[in-house]
Amino acid sequence: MIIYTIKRVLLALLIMACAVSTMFVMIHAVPGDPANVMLGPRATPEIKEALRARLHLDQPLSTQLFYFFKGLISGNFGFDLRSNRPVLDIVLEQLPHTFILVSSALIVSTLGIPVGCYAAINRNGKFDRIVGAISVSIIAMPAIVVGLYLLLFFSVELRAFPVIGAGDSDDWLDYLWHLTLPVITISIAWIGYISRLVRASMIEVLSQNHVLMARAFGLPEARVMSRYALRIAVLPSITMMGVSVAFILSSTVITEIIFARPGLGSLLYESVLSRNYPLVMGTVLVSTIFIVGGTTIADLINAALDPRALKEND
Amino acid sequence: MALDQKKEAQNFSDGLSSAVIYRLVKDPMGLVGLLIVVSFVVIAIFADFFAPYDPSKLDILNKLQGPSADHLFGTDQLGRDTLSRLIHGTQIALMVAGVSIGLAVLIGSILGAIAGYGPNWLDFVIMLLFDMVRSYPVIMFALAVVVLFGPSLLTIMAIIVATSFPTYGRLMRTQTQSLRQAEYILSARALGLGMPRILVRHVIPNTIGPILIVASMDVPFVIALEAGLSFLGLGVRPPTPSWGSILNDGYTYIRNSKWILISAGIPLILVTIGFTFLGEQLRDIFDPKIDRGS
Amino acid sequence: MNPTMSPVIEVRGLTVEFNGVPAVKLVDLNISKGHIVGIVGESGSGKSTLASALIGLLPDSARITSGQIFFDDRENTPATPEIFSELRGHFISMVSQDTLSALNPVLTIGQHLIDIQFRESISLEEKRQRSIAALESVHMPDPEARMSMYPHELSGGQKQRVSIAMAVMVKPKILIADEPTTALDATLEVEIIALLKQLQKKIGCAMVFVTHHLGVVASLCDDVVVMHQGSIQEVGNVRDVFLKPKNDYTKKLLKCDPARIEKKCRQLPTMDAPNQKRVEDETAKTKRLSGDQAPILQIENLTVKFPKPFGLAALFQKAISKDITAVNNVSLNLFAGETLAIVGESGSGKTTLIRSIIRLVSCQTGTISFFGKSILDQSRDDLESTRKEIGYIFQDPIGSLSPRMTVEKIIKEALPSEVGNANDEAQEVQNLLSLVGLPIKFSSRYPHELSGGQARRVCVARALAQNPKLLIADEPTAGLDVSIQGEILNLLAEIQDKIRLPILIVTHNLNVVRHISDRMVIMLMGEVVEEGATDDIFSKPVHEYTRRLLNSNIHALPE
Amino acid sequence: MFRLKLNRTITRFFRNLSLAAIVCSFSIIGSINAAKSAELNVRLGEDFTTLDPAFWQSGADYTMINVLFPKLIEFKSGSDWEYELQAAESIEQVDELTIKFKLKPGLMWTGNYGEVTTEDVKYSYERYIDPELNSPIIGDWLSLKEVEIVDKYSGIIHLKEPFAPIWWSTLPYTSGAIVSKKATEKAGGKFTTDPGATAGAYKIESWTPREKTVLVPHDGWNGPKAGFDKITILPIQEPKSAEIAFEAGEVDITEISIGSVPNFKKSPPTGGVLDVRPTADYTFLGINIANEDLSDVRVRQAIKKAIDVDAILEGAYFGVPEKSTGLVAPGLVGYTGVVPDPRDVDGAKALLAEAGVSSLSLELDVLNTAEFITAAQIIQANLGEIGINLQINQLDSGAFWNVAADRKEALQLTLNNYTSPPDPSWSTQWFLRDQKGIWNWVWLDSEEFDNLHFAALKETDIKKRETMYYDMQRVMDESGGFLFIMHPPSVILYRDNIKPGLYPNGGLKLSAFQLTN
Repeated sequence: MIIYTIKRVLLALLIMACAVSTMFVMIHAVPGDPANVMLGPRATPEIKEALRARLHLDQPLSTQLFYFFKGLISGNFGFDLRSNRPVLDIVLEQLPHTFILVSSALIVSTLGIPVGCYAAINRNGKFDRIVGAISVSIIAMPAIVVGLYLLLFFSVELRAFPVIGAGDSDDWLDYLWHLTLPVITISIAWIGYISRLVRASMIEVLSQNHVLMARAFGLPEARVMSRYALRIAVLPSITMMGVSVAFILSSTVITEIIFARPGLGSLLYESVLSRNYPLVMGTVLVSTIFIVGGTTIADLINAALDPRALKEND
Repeated sequence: MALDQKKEAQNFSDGLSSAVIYRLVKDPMGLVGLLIVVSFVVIAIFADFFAPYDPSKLDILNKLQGPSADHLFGTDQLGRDTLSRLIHGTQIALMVAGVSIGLAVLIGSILGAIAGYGPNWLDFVIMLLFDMVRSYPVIMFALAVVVLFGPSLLTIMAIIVATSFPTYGRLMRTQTQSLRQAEYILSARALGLGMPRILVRHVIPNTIGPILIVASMDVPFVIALEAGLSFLGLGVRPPTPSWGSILNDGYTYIRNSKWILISAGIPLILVTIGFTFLGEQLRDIFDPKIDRGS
Repeated sequence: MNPTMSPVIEVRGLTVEFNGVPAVKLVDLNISKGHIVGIVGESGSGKSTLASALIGLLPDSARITSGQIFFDDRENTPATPEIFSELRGHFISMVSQDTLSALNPVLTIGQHLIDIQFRESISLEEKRQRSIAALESVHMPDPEARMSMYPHELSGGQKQRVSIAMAVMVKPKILIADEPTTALDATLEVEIIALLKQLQKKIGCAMVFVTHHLGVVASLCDDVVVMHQGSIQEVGNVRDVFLKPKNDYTKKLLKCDPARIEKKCRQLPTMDAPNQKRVEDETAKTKRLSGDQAPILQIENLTVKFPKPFGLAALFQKAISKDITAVNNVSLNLFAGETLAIVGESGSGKTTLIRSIIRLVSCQTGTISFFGKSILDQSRDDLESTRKEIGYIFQDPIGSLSPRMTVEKIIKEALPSEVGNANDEAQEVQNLLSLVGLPIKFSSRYPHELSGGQARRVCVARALAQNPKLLIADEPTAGLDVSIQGEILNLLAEIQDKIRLPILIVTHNLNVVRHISDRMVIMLMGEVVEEGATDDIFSKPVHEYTRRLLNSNIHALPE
Repeated sequence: MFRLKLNRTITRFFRNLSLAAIVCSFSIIGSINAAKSAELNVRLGEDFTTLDPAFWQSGADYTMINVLFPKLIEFKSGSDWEYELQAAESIEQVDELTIKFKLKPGLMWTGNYGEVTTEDVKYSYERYIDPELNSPIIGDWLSLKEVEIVDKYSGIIHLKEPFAPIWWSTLPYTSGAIVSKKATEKAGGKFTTDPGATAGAYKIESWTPREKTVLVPHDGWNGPKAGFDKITILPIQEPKSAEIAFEAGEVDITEISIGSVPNFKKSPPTGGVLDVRPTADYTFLGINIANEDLSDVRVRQAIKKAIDVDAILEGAYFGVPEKSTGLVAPGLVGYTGVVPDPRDVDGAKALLAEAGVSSLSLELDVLNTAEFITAAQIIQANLGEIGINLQINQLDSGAFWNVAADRKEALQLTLNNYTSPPDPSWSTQWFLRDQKGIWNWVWLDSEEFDNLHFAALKETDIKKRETMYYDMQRVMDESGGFLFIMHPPSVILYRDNIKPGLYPNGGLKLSAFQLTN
């Protein structure tokens, strides 16, 4: 397990390095001179040149990349072109909002587990059919439509929920109130998805021999379900949730913009549009850590829950 | 010979599709999905016929109208008929989805097959590529690419291809790896058949099913992505009607008229339900595990 | 059966249907205390369904349309689902057919054993001690360490021992064992059966043993129930039934078992022709075997290793500390007209060996020559034409047929290119199908629409379509009922007689080997330990392993 | 705000070239609280990025700097561009090169940085011309020679050459802001988000980046009493969100989009006041003279004739603004008042035919905001009628502000909005020859125009100056490179229980906000 963990983390680091380098090269190929971003067009060419030199923008891309990674190793993510604050500070300020949003959404998504479970146990029953139709319908419901509809009905029409911001961080009730609609926006599809996934794997597991054997020993049905079936049936969902951090972050960008929430998504959007390269790279790096971390953690949880995974992947 | 091949292809598709369609239609969910998808395709093809107005005809005097007999879904800020724009938007949505998923399937399958069949190091490199692409949030990647190449339909399709081919690649790799050990592939080799023939006759027909299912489930995601980018103003060029840009109009004029926003969401929801229902049902039909259970 | 003994379980007029098709028809059955009852029958006879019904665990798609089941401690009350779930796990328990999947992969062995003692109100530590004792009782090595292991860390035999330990630990009155040894090697099978018998005696339970293996029934059971197409054909004491069968079906079934045929037969009995037992006369044999002295296939010093991964990829791949040698320095010859059998347990390298002949597996050292030409040096094109000359029958009959092609297309694909136009091809396919005894209508079927036996025939037809100069068959009769097994083997022999086809057959079924092979090779852990004429080896085995192997061949007759 | 045009970074949802992006008022709940503790929630289009007056970029920076740092003189709130004394007790222009001033005593820095003195003024202004500082807005003080310290409170500003805009775009503007010498030197000569010491009407109590900034009155302030006990500034990009937030009572004053005006007029939110302010900003279609396809002036004039400006105003701006008469907005020196001819499709076709152009495909680069895209689509339809096929390139702000630098002469049509302070010289400078490809995206190349611009800078006679600007606008019109559409008003929505401090163009003067009774 330890060796597996080390290997998995090494691989994750490699993926991250590749992903970040690619994004670095791509973002630096985008037209738009950061010197203009910082200084405006009235700055003299000399001033711009000096700035470019300071940011290594006059160097070849490979050298810039080298400086970038060199900075990373020493904990220097660069400086925001506009406020000149350390990128790390800015990203860390925004991180909690996105982290809370994403993790709340993931937690809410787990509502799909009991639903899927119940549907699987009563397979082809009334509940299963109704829940099935509903959950399949909401599976791929685009966050953008859900978000806008929620905004329209609950905020604009009913005025029941706030429209903007993340609320007061010190007042958890207020924070929660602000969190509600964004979390629903992101998680509604996932509740459906997870319930389908759990249902499918539950049905498969329930038909397996070892569940039959557990019943053959007269184990109480509740125990068979929880200990013997569900534990295996949630594995694909865990993997899926890990893999989907990328997807959820995508919905987060849209959601944060619609609900005017602070967070990585809106930060990224703003900084890409303003060609604020260091900030873009910082955000990319953090979201990549998020995503690769999510996949890695899901794999590790999987390995912990399912000893077979170790053997297969080791 | 050519005739023979054609007949063979026909037999293959007959054997496959007639049974599939029967089983699809038998289930209400599958039927609904199929009906929705077919009607969207029909609407897209005959958009000019269905749309009551020219989608880019301005009528500024009648802008931002609510639903009426003249304009079922009302009009937008330029007085264009929202229903007509949505109908024409279907073309964009389905074209983007069709072309880009098609390309993604093609590229992904080739890479996945190489990874599955090739030497270990190549497999590793390709998997690294897949993992790398997967480690970006799609929207983020899209933002970077759009600002790099400028917003256009082509850029959007390129983004979708670039972000979704790993899904198919991974699937193809798994399939190839399990096929590599499958006895019927071994037996084809034992028969002394050449590689191209094995690929065409044995490998592809047996991998295409799962990939088609995933592709069909992917359509709503792709359409939503296009809508999302258009919503952020990074999508298709105006006045091309896209569901996303109509949503954006709806959001911009949410105080003036909520009807644009409401009606732009409807086709997105419907198409999502259609393809998801269809995909789920296809999976039920193709997945041998579920097959065995019933 | 002793009528004075009260039955622990009594089945009255039981009918079970799957989607309206009856699998068990109006079965009446009494099982007496302490008796071992064998239920035998071919696949599809309903024996497993009956066993599942006895413990109340029929699959969801099954429905009991009539009949009742009574247990002796619930006299006169037919079993309901509630009664079943109450009785399961202490009055009645079960050993499953599929050893590989009977244990939950995410729970340790200890958790399994402790869980099933949920009815006992004793401390956890006590439950643990009992579990360890149970593992000891099934001769599990180092039971304490095994407690914290996961199922995938155990071998197949060990898993089955755990299953048995679980079944026996609850001290049931009835133990149901559904084909508990089919997935195991012959030597293990003997051990497990002996173990079951010993434990059954110890706890004094009744046992229902479902199997298709007549020999197992003969050596283990007191009573036997013969089933065919859902109905009981004959019930009685094993000796009575086996020695003086009354029922026609039982008679035929017994006649078809190659283990019960003392003399070496060239043609084995089948259900359609239960009385045929053609022994090959010496002239025919000489004619078949005499001829060119040069071997058609010659393998010398062949070694196959599976290398460990290297380079960057190795870091993230399965950690293998060293190369695995699957085949080690094997040499053998195959002459025209003869059948050479390769015998060994699973993992002994026999499949790897024959796959390396047509280079499906690449080998490290050694030579393989086929009609004097070295196969290993051949170019891709030459290799493809060599492969066309060698018929190869894979172990999994359905799995080796491309799932999206019809039988006709599958066979056509194997026809040599010179056959010509489409009409000729179609004709040829028909000829081949009738040769392997399949009706023409099968030509339009897909593999998943075939039964195991039918698929096996298609495989043979495909191999024959190649006009092979050599036939390699990997376990051609594994998983087949004895009747079909006979048909397939007869077919191969017939063809061999006609064209002096050399056949290389891989199997672990010694009864088959005894009848069909001229010479045999015994493999153990990748090496050949003994080689010689079949008759000689059966009469005078030299190697210690060969002797053990031959001893494990369960005798067909009750003692 | 004038400099917002220089800022290429503002996001698309925000009407990025207008200062008036900043507004506020009382929430419904807030208004109840206000009786007790007077709180104000202000929406800005974005969070501030730097507070250093020598490096400011966005409208948010501008608003913050104005409220945090004192200036000798400051613009009055109201509808006319007039300045009043702020930190200065008196100020006078002795001659073209000399300005004398005297500070009010008793204005204290926050922290322990003491009183605001002439030393601070000298430091604040002279640092601009220090080449080490590399201030991008060095231009505001380029004419400065030195600031002479007379005593603790009095000083003299010496200029190298005459500079008329000093009273308009330097002293009352951010460049006139006074920073603490000690605090700034302590920070290393410049700062970003932590100024060390401020001396405005309010001071920063807390700042949560991208979420909110809380201001409280500064005790050491010697000007008019602060109107609120607490001002919370909320950065909300999307004007639509801001409008909804206003209705929900979450903000008390916000700028709204022009498109929302009719609705708010029809059904004004309870307790909301709508204030539409004219600005000197100008929205225009630029037609690149240097482009090959557009080199014939008749083609350019045809395009101008073909476009239905009224339809654009109605479609994209809901009929709120008036049609523009030219570069110079109403109320400014040089405003012509001559309404251009209405749309003339036939005339346009005739001109095209005369130029021998039968079919033409052009590209229009436009910022991807709703209004611009709507306007672009009307232009597209209009030009389609005279046989010109127009492709709209909608660009994000980052790409749009670089489009001239990237495409040079290949640039064809652009739809643009430039901000402007109340002096036309600010606007004419962008169309000089040396601005070609920088801000002169029309590639206007007129010696006459250049000469007039420089002459007008020095001209003090209003009448003569007016004629010069008439002439400059004539040159622009004749070039066929400009179609002026409108001068976008800024629209501000605030609660009726506050008296907002607004600059004439709608910009927020936070220090002047008061509660009404």
